[in-house]
Amino acid sequence: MDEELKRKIEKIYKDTEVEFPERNRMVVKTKKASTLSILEFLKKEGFRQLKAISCVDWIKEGEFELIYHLAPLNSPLHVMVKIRIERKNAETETILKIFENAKVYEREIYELFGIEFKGNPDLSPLFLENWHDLPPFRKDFDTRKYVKKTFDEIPSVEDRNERT
Amino acid sequence: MDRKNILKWLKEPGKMGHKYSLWAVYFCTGCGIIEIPPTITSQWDAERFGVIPVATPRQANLFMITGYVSVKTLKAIIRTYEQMPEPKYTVAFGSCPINGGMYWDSYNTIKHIDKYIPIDGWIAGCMPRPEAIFIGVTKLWMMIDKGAATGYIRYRKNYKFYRRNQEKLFGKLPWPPLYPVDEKENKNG
Amino acid sequence: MVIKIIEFIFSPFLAFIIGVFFLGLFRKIVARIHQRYGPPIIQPLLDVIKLFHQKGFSHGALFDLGLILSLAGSIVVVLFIPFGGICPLKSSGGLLVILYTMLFLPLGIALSGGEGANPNISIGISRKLILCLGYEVPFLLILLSTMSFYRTISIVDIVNSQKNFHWTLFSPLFLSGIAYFMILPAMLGMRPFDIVSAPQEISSGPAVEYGGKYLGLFHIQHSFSIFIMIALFVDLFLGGGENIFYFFLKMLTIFFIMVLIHSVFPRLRLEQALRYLWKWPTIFAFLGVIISKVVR
Amino acid sequence: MRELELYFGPQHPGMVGNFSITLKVEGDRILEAIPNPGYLHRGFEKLMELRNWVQNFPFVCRINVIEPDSMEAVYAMAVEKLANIQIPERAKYIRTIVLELGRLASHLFGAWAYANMLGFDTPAQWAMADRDHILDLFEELTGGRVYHIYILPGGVRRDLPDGFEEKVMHFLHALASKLPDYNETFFENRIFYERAKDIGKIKKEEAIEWAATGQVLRATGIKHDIRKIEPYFAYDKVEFDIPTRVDGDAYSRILVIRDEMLESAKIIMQCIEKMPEGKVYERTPNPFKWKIPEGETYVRLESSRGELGLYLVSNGGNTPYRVHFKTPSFNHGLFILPKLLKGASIADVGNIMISLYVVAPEIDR
Repeated sequence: MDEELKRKIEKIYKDTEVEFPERNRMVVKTKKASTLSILEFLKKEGFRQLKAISCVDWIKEGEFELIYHLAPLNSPLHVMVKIRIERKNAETETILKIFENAKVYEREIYELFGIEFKGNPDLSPLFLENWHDLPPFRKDFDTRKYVKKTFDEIPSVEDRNERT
Repeated sequence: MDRKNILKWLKEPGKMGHKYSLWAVYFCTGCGIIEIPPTITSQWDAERFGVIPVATPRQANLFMITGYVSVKTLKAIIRTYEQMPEPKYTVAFGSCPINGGMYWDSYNTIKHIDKYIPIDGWIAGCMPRPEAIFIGVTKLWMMIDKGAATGYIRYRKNYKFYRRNQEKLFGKLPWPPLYPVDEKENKNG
Repeated sequence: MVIKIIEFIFSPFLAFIIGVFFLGLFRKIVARIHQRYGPPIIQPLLDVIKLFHQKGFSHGALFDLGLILSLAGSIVVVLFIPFGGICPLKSSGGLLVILYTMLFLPLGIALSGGEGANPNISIGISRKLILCLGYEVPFLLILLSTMSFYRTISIVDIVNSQKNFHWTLFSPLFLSGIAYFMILPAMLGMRPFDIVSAPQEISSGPAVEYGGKYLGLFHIQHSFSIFIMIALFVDLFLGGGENIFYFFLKMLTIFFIMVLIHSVFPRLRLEQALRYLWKWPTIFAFLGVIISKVVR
Repeated sequence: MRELELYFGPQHPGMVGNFSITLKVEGDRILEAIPNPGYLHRGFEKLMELRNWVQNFPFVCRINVIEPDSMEAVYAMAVEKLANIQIPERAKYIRTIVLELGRLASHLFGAWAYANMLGFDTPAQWAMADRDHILDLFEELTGGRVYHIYILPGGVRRDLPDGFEEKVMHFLHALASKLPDYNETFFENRIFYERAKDIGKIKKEEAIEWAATGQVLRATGIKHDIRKIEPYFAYDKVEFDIPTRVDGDAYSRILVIRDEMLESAKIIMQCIEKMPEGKVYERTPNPFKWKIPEGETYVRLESSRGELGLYLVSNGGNTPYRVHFKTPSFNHGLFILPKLLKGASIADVGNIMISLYVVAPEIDR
């Protein structure tokens, strides 16, 4: 079933490469422009559940990599659609129209990586409390330096009155 | 366990009352909460020592900080602590409230909880077992007896420093200070 | 005259002792059903002692007055209810006066709760008043049936006319006795009707803002209300014993059955509780009224 | 009617982990529910990038407090796939037993949380007491009550202590004998049926569209279980079936959990019989110098709350380059819960939340 799916995708979308890194896993590398159409196509092919959206920060190549995990209901095949975005002002189209439950994943990635999802109505902060620093999951944010700067500066409360 | 010692009840009913009816706020602040249900249910049963979870901070006099504290939870902890009526005791579970524990390099967890609110008792263990919780409760009894469980008095005396630490972390706090803080001394404090 | 004064002082004190003993027994029996030891019987007393040594927060004069009003109302009702031969205010009015002063309990809490700013309180109070509405309808019909059956409104006459074992429960009025038994959990605020102080839904409803001595007064008022509801049932339907010991024995059995019901059921939602209260208990109470008219 | 803003906040009795929902309430109806997570966020995926492969094991089981074994197992599977280590046969069976015991403990904890939220103390206390027997078994096997750090890359840390199988069988028979009175008091209780029927109803298409997994999906009639679709460890060598219900409301979800408990007991018994002899641990290189070849993998397993996935990327270094956990409660709690709460009554907020088995530490990681 996977081979004829691979031929079908490569016939329709020219700029994608499809590989099978391991049993039951299919990777579709594609450009940012054709993500919506590929996801639409895969959804019709039976991959009806968007399991998750992961994001990897390749700081050396200066790119973010977004991975859309799709899975059907009754077959072990698991599809990972990968796109690359450059790191500077990273932004991409939202996929709310195809998978409504992407709203929550996009909100998390916006907060932790700083990728702007155009079209997502609700990108308000999710986990962090009035955060003014770099998005924390980026490779160039050093959490140990941040800890020294914020938490270790606060002096402990010496009990000046009675030295017990 | 001098619960049946009538003489002590007549001499100092307040102290004995607080010892044998510790009502804990039902607030799971961290991962230690997984050991609270077994402690309050039939296998370990904390109710025979008079420790029951109550719904609101107003009714409670024991505050158990179970496990690590994240920045957002600290705001809720400070509000809950300040709403509790006066003789109140706090017990911190595990190594994370002491010095950040396993999450020492995490950007979102508090490293030393006693910089922000006073803590009376510490229970060691990366999630203390129910027996350790009972030992912590009995140690708290002894401290109440000796009058050493004075976290709330320290909070009232050094409120200026606690409030300054809290504001250093959160910036302007939305709720008014619990005790009057004279602004001028706070400037150069 | 001296006995009267002793009765005046002694009966609320005795009611408080029995109420607190019931609360302690309640926690012990529930613990044993949960297969654990549970606190000592006197634990509620220790809690009240502790609560009076805690500095509570007051939200204005009305906040305190409402609570005191509710406590005073429950003490006054205790004076009217005969138990085991002692009834301080025997001659001045019977069931009707009990009915009025019993309304002070929920209204006092509602008055004092109104001051607290916590939204949980307003939801809790609306639940409490709706639940009171729920069980007042069958309760009035039951009192109507007993009054018309015995042709008197004085509760002492009802108790005296039930001498040597022909209790109203075995008389043709047993339907309204069953109806009273069905609404008793709602009146005591025990499960499946503890919608008012549901800790998991509205974090203990009207008692959210009570701390320290206010909570102590609330617990005392709760113990008085438990005593009143069960004592009224025993007086009307089980012939209210010759001396205090028989009376206490009957109350204990009723309370024990209530605790068993409490520990076996989860909590109903408010509309489900009302649907239940206005269905079977009201039908039985209504039949009771008809029977009391037909039989006499 | 005046519109009220109510906080089903972090400080709430009966709440599993702290997770706050702001409810816009009118009278008894909820107009809108906005979940507000983040109270337990420790930035696990950031911290795991600073620790080497084996150092992450005591770290990774602390993500989810209620079922730490599933976290360890999914991380071990990913590391073994990247470093292509084949674990011995006996270790597969032991891992299956540990996972199923963890599932039983997690379901009993769920039963406590659900019964406690409905104010139903008796079965809640019994369920928690039975769960404690499982923790004693774990303590004997791994030394820790809740966090076991027992599943390591290359197998399991140590073999079963002698006499362990009899203790497990004894516990399973004791639990099986208790199930009838759980049924009478809890699952088939008349008022519990009234309270849980038609609450938080999800249709079949909605469940698929919203990417629901685990018992939320199975309660709507779809036989979806990762243990059957993509069997791992020893799940292909044991027979068990997947319980499903049809009408997808809170009551059928709890019934699916009840039947799953029976299935887990069956699996454990079969594993104990079929377990071969042999070593339990495949030697792995020195943790400080262990460099896993470059690559990426997505592994998944069926945890007690739904499908738990892990996307692991390694750039050939000593520490993982990127770790991303796909936890079931993230989707159930932040996306499905507000949809179900709209229009529900205040009394059912906890009811719906715990029937979806939303666990706060899993959402924030």
